[in-house]
Amino acid sequence: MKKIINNVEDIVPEMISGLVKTNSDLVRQIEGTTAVVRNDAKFSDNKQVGIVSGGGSGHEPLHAGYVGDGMLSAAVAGEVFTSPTPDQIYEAIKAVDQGKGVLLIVKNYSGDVMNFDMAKEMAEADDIEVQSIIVDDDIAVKNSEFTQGKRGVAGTALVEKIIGAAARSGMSLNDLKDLGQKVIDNTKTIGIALHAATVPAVGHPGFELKDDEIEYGIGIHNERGYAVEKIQPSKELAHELIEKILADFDDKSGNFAILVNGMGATPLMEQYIFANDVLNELVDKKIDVKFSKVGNLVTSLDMQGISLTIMKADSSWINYLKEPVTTIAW
Amino acid sequence: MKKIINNVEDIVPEMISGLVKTNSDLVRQIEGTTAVVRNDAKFSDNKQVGIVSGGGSGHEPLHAGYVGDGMLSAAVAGEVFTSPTPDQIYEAIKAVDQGKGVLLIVKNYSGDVMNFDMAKEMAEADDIEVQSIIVDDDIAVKNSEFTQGKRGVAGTALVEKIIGAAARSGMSLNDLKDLGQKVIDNTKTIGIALHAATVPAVGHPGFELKDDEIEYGIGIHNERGYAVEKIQPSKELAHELIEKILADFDDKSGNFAILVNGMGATPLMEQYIFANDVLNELVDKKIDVKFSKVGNLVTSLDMQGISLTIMKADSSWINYLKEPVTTIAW
Amino acid sequence: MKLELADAKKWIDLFIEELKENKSNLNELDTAIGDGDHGTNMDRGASAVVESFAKKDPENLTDLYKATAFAMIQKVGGASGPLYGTAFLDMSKAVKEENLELGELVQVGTDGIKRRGQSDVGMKTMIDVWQPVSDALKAESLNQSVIDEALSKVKGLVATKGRASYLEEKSKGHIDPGAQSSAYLFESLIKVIGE
Amino acid sequence: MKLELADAKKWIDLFIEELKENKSNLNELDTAIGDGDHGTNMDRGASAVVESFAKKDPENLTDLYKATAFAMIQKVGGASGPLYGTAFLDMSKAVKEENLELGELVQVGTDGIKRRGQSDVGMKTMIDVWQPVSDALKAESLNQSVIDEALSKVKGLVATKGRASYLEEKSKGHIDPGAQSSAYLFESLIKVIGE
Ligand SMILES: Nc1ncnc2c1ncn2[C@@H]1O[C@H](COP(=O)(O)OP(=O)(O)O)[C@@H](O)[C@H]1O
Ligand SMILES: Nc1ncnc2c1ncn2[C@@H]1O[C@H](COP(=O)(O)OP(=O)(O)O)[C@@H](O)[C@H]1O
Ligand SMILES: [Mg+2]
Ligand SMILES: [Mg+2]
Ligand SMILES: [Mg+2]
Ligand SMILES: [Mg+2]
Repeated sequence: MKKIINNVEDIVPEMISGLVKTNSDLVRQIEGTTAVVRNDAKFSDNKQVGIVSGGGSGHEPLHAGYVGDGMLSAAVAGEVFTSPTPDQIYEAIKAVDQGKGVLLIVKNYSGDVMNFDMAKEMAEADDIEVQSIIVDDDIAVKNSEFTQGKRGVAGTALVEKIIGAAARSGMSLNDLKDLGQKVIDNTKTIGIALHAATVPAVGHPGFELKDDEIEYGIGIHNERGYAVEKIQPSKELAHELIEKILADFDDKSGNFAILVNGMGATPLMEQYIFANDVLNELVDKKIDVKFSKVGNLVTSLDMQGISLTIMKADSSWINYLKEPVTTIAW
Repeated sequence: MKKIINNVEDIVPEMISGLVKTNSDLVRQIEGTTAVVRNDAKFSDNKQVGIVSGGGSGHEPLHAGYVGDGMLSAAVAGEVFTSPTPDQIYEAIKAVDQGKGVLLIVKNYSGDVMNFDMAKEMAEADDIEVQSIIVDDDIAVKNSEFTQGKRGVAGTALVEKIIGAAARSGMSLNDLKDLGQKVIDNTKTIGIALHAATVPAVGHPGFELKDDEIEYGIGIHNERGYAVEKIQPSKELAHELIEKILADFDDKSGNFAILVNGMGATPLMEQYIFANDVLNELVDKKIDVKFSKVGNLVTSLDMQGISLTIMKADSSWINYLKEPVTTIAW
Repeated sequence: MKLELADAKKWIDLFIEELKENKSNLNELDTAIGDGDHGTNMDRGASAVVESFAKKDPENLTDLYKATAFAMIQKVGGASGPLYGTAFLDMSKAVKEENLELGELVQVGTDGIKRRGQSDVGMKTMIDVWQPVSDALKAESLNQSVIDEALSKVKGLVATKGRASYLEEKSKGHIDPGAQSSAYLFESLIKVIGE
Repeated sequence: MKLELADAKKWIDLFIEELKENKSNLNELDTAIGDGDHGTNMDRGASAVVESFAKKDPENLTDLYKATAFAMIQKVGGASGPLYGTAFLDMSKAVKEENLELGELVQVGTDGIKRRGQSDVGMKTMIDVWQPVSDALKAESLNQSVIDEALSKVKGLVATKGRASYLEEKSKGHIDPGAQSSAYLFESLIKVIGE
């Protein structure tokens, strides 16, 4: 394993410290935590519902890169691939509450759900109104009684963008929760890996793929997917993922948004080629894409791969997605 | 080689097509070329000196990702690691000239210099005033009679940002050229690789490094550097690069800007850890850093590595660097 | 039977030791059907407990379980942090008024895990060790074979909670890492109270 | 001696063939001391020349060299596109008034490369083939050994222009890819005019 790090135990605090130092006009760190909070002037000017997200590290720029005007109020970073602890989340909630309540955006992993839940209980004891929404956009895992439920993956970035914009516009906590749930219900993602990620504390890739193999349906923590197959041209990959996702939408009319997301070690060049193939096929299929985004938005350390997110979107959501924000990484 | 592509020959046109399709509110493609031009409303509102850059592909988001209000007017993409041809550059110059002349920002490679030169001659024949500046920030190569001169690498993004902001503010062509040259003279970069890039047409990495080795002083086209050594903790890497760069600055007082640049396959996590170490050491050395930027700004396909750019900057440059822009990737 | 402070302290100390010794073993189990960090997580918690005890020696059972709970909650993260944390926090609350029978006490912890994890027996989690141990304690019949049997049962289950559940059928044949760390917990208990 | 249209056309056709055949060879040479694309670049240019001729058969020498130049300029990119392009463009301009002696003509091309590349002999570039060939043609003594000698000299040089120059001393012992493609150009010429 070759990584540009110091001690494995110091990865998260050092990363957060680097992020905060290089963006001190945008964010600050809550002392004694690895939580990052808005530090811009508009934060105190425009009182709004606080939006807090977080989770294990290794998915950068998610979530700290999305803290800023029009998106998140705070982000809490756990250890690599490990949910942050409730006390850190609790501190973030306290730091962003402006009397209008706080919405937690949580990816659907048992750790995240439980730790955010405990933090919610702690904040409620302080009379802060807290609600949460659970993002579970990964359709590679079927939501059934046999699993924890679908995972939260790249679609989280789109949820954070829409909810952040809506919160800025003054939407109430309860309406934000309802909106968030609707957005989540209409957001579907599926990902492929060409090469697994190497967790620093483990020191080797999470799984092995041959030089001509890819894995369909991977998660963002090196979770294996539903099939290992020979790599195909980008067009075919796009076709496979589009078919899988569209099969999950009953209604294919109306507006759509897409996200082509790089998993960390996949060059933008490949992401744009893939996006080109996706949009060509969606045009053929008469899917009306009103917003698209390409880039490393929700990564998995140094995983090589890509995910496709398709969202059936109200026109107001498209506007929320397009609104400018002041964040490090959107 | 596993890459998300279709035919190797179609990489650049498909990539540009993907980029333009997903950002049609910002940029458009000049028909019959792989040149990308501003398409935003402000472009025609605010008449200014046109800023055109370009070069071989494989360095995304450079240059097309920096087309927009406050940065480039157009970007011309060549084949992978190959300078674009003069006719394409010429079309871009024509498309952005608003009667105030056009400045070309060229990275110092013989191919780029010659092709941009020929394009300049073509445009001058049309009575368009054209000037050019040559970025050569890579101090791993010594500028002497024995080489082509120093290469243009990650510092290019900072030059494009400053020049783009100055052009937006109404600066004249000649003043922009002078400013550009001053900025370039004060911008110094050095890079390391953990793993070489794989050029799609070649199919294997440009060079091999052992599992515990890094190469100091690499270029952005898989050019090898000045030394292969055992990998060190991030702190030590930062120290090595800082010492090399600062030795090249006579005057260490005043304002500085830094760029920590990922080479394509290096996670943001590592870039922030490295940035943290860089800033810690610069504080110790009493270097006054007024602007810092971290991310994959000037990449080399799927190279794993990082580069550090340090710029001694006038306070007006710091402002230019901080000004908001409307681009895909800054 | 009831645990007094000294024995309860010994129990937690032994558990801490087991966790430190078996860090990589727990990571390996979690690599097979999870994300490879259960050993690292529990080790971080173990260190936090040691630190907490060093700072302030627990003066009563409530303190002891609460300090353990807080260390787990504040330092472990992941799924296991809130689960172990809730178990010990609920146990701490339960012994505030009066010292409970061991079987009752561990059942309180088990119920805490079920509530926090919205889970129950048979889902291939730590509960599949906690519940049979609770039952055995209530019947005053806890011994190593109760734990061994629980683990071998867990191995055969298909996971329906936690990360391992994404593997569905493929999770079969592996010991759940949280079940294994819980086995260490109750093996430590046996060392204190005897079989 | 002077080349008439038919022979000049044959020359370029043979060059095109050589480039197509030696694409990977040129890439390999460029991998050693450059960026590995000289074969791909020249091959793209060769295809463009073929296409241009197919579209419109050149009617005179000016047309022939100009079409070759434009194909190179518009399709090759990199360093070699403008260099070959300028050489042929300058040759095209030179034969507009009258057909030049071959030695004079190739010297015009060589000078074009020097001007465009701001370079000269001894810098380990294509010029180290073009210049000795120009000289030999002027002395009516061009043969294979002139080219072989030029290449072997190039091999020993340290590059001071082009990408290979970044390697400094390490560029020694390798044939410059542009020199090799130029060797194909003039070997094609020999096939037309004889030794
Ligand atoms: N909902 C749940 N209910 C009970 N136990 C659970 C639940 N989710 C996870 N676990 C337990 O937690 C263990 C995993 O802990 P750990 O690896 O530390 O956390 P994470 O899964 O977040 O990486 C599993 O082996 C399982 O025993
Ligand atoms: N300044 C120059 N003057 C003359 N020839 C040059 C110069 N720069 C490069 N060359 C020639 O160009 C060749 C490289 O061409 P090519 O690989 O196609 O372009 P690039 O270097 O842009 O990849 C070199 O081998 C050399 O012969
Ligand atoms: Mg985990
Ligand atoms: Mg090239
Ligand atoms: Mg785990
Ligand atoms: Mg080359």
